[in-house]
Amino acid sequence: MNSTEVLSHTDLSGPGGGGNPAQICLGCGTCASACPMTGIEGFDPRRIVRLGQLGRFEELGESSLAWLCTMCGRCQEGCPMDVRITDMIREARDLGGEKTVPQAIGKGIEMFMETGNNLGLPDEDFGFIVEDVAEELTEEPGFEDFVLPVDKEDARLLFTLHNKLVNTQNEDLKHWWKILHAAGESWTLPGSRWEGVNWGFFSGQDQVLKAGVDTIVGNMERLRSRGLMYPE
Amino acid sequence: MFDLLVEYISTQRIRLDRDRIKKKAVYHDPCNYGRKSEALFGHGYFHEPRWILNQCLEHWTDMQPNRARQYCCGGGGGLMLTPYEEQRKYYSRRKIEQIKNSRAELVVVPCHSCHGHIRAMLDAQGPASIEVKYLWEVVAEALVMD
Amino acid sequence: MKEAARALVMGGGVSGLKAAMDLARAGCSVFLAEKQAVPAGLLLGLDRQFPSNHCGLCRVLPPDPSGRTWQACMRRGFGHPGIEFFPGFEVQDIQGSPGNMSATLIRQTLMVDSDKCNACMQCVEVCPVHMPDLFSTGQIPVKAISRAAPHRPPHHLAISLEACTLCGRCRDACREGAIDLDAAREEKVLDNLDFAVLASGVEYCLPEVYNLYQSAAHADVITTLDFEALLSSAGTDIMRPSDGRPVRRAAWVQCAGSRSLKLEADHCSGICCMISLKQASLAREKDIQCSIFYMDMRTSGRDWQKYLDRAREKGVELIRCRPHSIEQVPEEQILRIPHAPSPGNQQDRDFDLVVLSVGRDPAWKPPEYAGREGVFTSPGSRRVLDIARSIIAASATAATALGEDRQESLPDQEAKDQDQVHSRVLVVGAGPAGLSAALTLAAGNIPVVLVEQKDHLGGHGLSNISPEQRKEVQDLAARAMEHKLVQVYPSAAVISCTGPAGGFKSRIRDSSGDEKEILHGAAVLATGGRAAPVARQEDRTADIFEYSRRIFAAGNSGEAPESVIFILCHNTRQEPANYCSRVCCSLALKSCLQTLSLRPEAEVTVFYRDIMVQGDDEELYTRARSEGVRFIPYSPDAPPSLEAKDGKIRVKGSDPYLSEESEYEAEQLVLAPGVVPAAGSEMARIFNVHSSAEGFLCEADAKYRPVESGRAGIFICGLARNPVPFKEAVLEGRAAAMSALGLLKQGLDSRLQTFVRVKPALCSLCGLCLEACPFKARYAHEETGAMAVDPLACRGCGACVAVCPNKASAWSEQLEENVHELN
Amino acid sequence: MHNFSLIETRGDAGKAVSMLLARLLEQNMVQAVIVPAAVPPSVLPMTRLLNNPADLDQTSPLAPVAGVSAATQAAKISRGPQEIKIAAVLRPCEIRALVELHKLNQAQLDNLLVIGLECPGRLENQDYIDLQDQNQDLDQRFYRDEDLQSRIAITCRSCIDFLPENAHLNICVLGLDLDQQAGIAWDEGPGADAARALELKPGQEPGERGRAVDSLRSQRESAREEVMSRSRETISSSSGLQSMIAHCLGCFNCQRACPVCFCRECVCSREAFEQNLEMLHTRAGRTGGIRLPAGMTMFHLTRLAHMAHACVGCGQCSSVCPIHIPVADIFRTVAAATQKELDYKAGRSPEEPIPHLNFSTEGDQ
Repeated sequence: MNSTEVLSHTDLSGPGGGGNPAQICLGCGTCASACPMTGIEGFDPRRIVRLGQLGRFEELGESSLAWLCTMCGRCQEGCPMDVRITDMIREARDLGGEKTVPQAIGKGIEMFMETGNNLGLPDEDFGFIVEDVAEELTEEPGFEDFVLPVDKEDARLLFTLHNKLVNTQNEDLKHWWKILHAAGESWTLPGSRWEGVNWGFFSGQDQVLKAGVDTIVGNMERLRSRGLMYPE
Repeated sequence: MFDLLVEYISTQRIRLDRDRIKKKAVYHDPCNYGRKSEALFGHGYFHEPRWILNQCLEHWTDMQPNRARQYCCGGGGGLMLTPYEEQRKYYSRRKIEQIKNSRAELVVVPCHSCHGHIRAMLDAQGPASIEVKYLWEVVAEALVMD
Repeated sequence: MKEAARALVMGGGVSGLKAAMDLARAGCSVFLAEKQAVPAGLLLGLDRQFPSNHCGLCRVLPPDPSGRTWQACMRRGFGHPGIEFFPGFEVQDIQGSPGNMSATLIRQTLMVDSDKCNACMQCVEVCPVHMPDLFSTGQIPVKAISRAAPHRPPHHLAISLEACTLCGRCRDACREGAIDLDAAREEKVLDNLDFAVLASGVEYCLPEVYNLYQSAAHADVITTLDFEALLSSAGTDIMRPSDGRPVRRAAWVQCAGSRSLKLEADHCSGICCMISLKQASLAREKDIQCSIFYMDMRTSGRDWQKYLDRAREKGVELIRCRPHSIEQVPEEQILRIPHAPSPGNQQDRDFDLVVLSVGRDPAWKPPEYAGREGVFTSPGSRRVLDIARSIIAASATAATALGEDRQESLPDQEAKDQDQVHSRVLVVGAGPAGLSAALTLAAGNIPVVLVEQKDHLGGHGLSNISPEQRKEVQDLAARAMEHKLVQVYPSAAVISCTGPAGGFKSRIRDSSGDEKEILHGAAVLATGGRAAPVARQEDRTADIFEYSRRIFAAGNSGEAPESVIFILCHNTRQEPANYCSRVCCSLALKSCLQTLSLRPEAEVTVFYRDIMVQGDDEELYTRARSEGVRFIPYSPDAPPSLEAKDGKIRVKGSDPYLSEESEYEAEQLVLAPGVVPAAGSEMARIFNVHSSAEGFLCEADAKYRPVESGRAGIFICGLARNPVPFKEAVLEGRAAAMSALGLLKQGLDSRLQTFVRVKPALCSLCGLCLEACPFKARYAHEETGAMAVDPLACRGCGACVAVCPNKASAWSEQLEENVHELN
Repeated sequence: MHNFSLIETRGDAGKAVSMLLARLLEQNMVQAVIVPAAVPPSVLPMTRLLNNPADLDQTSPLAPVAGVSAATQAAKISRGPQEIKIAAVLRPCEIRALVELHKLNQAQLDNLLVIGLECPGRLENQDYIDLQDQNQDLDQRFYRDEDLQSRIAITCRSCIDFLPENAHLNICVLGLDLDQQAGIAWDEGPGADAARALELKPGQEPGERGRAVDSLRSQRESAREEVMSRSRETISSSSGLQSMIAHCLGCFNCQRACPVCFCRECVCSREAFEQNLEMLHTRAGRTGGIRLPAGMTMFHLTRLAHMAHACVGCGQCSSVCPIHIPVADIFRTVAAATQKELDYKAGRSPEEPIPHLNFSTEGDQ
């Protein structure tokens, strides 16, 4: 594949804008020095960039290379040529196709598309869990009058949640509630579609990403919240 | 989230007691709030969490390197959800080293993902005795309720 | 023509000094402004320079027989007849047009009256302004008032007005009344200047400004300039700045502040690789473990690749990887560099000290007046150059300025031969270097005999391939043919050259086969170079020179192959041709870009060892990459293998980033075998000068006298001396001409005065002086056997004086006074 | 040397050698000879130039004394293009000095037939004169009388270079009964030509010689080590050196006696060393008076610097010092260290270049 094709194929104009396509890579090794993953199973950002230069995105997506990346952006931060390496990883993950998406993420996305949260938790169960934690909180000194605002309209802040707090680490829900209570904030928790985590970001699937954003915007419109509090 | 906490503290909507947490803490910059936010939106949340920590704690320190050059916890990018567990451990060795080098007993993170991964890696590679807390958890613990 | 042009030289570094001295020797009245209290610029802090690993700034000085300029070290001060030196002054602005220019000089450094000062240092004590120190990296506290340079005596203090707040405490503290702060506002205006030469150099990159490797946070992350100071002040160990512990492991990180689009620094500073190699080599002598992190090791000079090999032999470790960051390991006082020396392999390496190899400040711009008419900017004030190239560039700029100043006035008469000194110069070779030399001499009223082996002028045309460059050479040739002071002998050759400087006698054979004798005072050898031969597998193989000529020949309407593979450093940069030819990489990049511009879908692959482009040519490399040229590095141990099959060329090579062996097919194969000197060894024999094993003519001093051969009066330039691109060959030609011109003018003025005299009554004829003289200036008289000194060759180095057991060789009396005056 | 021949001495080895020299003149192998000879009323043999074979019976080629080093005169007469070839009988240290002078253009070895003398040591001049009063046949007796041999000059007692090098012909005395026989050794070249003229037949070298040489060497080596370690201690501090030369009278004898001091006029006796009253006055005030002549330390240091690579260890300087300063010991000690460092040995070979001459503009590449 020649260079022009690579260019047209890889439209890498990400949300940040700027940056350069892969072929300007100097091969200098800054990225490989930066990346803690370099060295395992032949992982090396230079390898990723080279495959990107050659337009071998599918091959990249199918290999473990693309999924070993944590997208931390350290490589890109250091790159003297401003090559958008993590954007390339997203691209590759998408082109690698659904079959390459790791099971947990794939499953989570599937659940999210179905139920509005990555756990596939029904709204009644969610309500039960948060109310239970809220009740516990009122037993602590200073929070006796705490009331959990669910689906409260016209609140200043809409709070979305990381699914792990709802799933296993319920205790950790309390920290923010305490602060908000102490500050006397006007806020609310959506009773449904409360997921604040967007795994489309990982998989490189833009349609999933968009669905996640739509959910939140929908909630904000429904409850006429002025601000948004987001776990990620 | 940082902005909200800064707002609460600076306008004294909440009051904090710096003497409650005695452990020496170390702060971890999540990629998303720091480096990537800086690259995408032109502002990395480096200063704010440090300011917040100063209001909550007497003793805390930075990892080396930190801010834009910090190391990822190793769970980012969805990697935590993949079966590449050994690889994640390899990756996280840097973070664990940083934590150990800081001689802290408590790691403060403002990210669910990092929290989970650092906890898991400390449990797997030690020292498991080091605590991991959310930034807002630290704020909540320091809250003075009248 | 005016008797003496009035010229202003801006900058008293090695470039400015050279330009000023050249102009003075050519008869100009020169004004030299230097903002520091002492000349030498950057060299003030560089005690040892590659490739000799010592300083030799004094060798820049011309042999002025009056003895008035004789001095041990220019870093202590400077005086020269014909040059008015303004230490402490910087040019603020230049107005007017050539011939009637005026320059405003403002004080930047205020000198303390050294006659009054008794070095009590009270002033330094009370000064409240602390300064960074070029010489000791903070080991010695430095204030706004301090010693002018470490090489100067302690009562030579100076005040940096950049830092000084004029608070007056030093003046009040001085009991001798040696400080006159009112002079701080002193301005000088120089009128009626004919032209000005800008040679103030460039600013170096400060890593703190660009937050490179968080250097501000680590006391032990320093720059190469800082390291130079550490090295100079080091005893058996080099101490680290943070805690004074001896350094056992040190790293150099190349390209700090350059070769980065993020920093808007798409340039290469050209000399940092060599500086780091030098520093690491010297540090090895102190038993320090040395590692250099690099991308391309740009050892792109005639002797530099060998210098690299020597550094490797000394145990300097080269790691091809640009580090991302330098990590401090708390409490252990260690700097850790994670790096990936080869794809898929990451390592940590711990160091006590990390040196950032810095070059030109990305934001640096020359002063606004640099572009004015009548202001000639030395290339050394546009980009970073090594010492030899700075000197060549400065001489060449002086020559250009002088030439243009005189353009209007036609030579009124041929200079007459006086006192057995022939003012004629023989120039051998009519390529870009030879033509430039001939025209520069002719512009200086010196008659030239130009001998060319070919039947036409213009040279081998190795690297002047673009249409503009070809035109430039044609113009030079036409001007040489027309100039009435240039006598051209095409299809001719020099057979022999005998006699001393000023009185050479050469035989040449002209186009008709007749031999004739030519008397001349000096000679410039510019016999050029040609492509090293390659073994052609078939006609789909071309050398880089052939290919670039072809692809540029038809301009924008030419044809390009659909796929082309370049293999750079083909059988070169390794024994027996162990040098970088400097022209091939940029030629290859230009050819890649031209290929793509003629045929955008062409597939272009380049196998390379190190891409050797310097200065802004880095942009060529960046452009070539961004336009899709694929660059694959290879090691000389495993060069790509070639095969021709079915009308296509097949190259087998491995892409290290993919760790896979691949076959690459192309319609065209281009090899870069480097250049070889065309007639070096033969010239060396005829003119009795030294040549290298590869046949390049050798200079008297590779750093400071780059265009002078070891034999007085014989000058060398261009590809005959070392591999240079077209533009530099032109500069070298001009510089060689300038040196010849200076020698003849000086020789004509004062032939019989010398630095050293021999006292016959004391001389035992032991002959130690003959062997001791590094300049071949000592000889035994043919008849009497008495020891004698050749005044044109003597540089006053004093080796003969030192070696003579009973001082029969002695300084001339005037000089002796100067020796005692030192310090 | 490869060839060895024994000659009969009949109780007077000196005479036997003289006869050989006379034969060289007769055969016109050389046109002149320089050899020590004591001409009455003097009893001290001095270097003498002879060209009549009949005069040779007055010479003392084996006399265990050297009035002054013969090298200086041998060098002088060998200079310049000339027709006359001269045979010179020289001690090993004198040959070494000659070789150094040759390198400095002060001698021309080609004009000489160098006849080297194996040297068990020389007596001091005054001792020789005194001893001759008591021993009529001192020159002959010396070689068999260990008591006499133990009285050799102090420098010779620790000399290990007692075998001649670079001579064309050697006169061998060690390990031989000189009352019966002396030895002559030679190599190819001028030496062999001379041996042919002298009708010498190569024969077996007595094994006893090797043993005698080895035993003398080991004895000398331990003496030398002792001298050097003493000297090293003296010169390890400037006060040590100062105290050693504290008694120097400033007679310059050491410099005059030195065979490798070749300058026409010593730098020490010239303007650079002159000091005017003003200068002395200032210094006297600073140091509590100043010894006159001033600059004797500088004189010795200058000599030391020059000798560091040139000293051939002949000991003449010590011999002529009126107050017995062991100058030669110091020179030899410093020279041994310097020459070892430079991988150089003064007088070892005419081809070996003098160090410190390789100035290069190339730096230390």
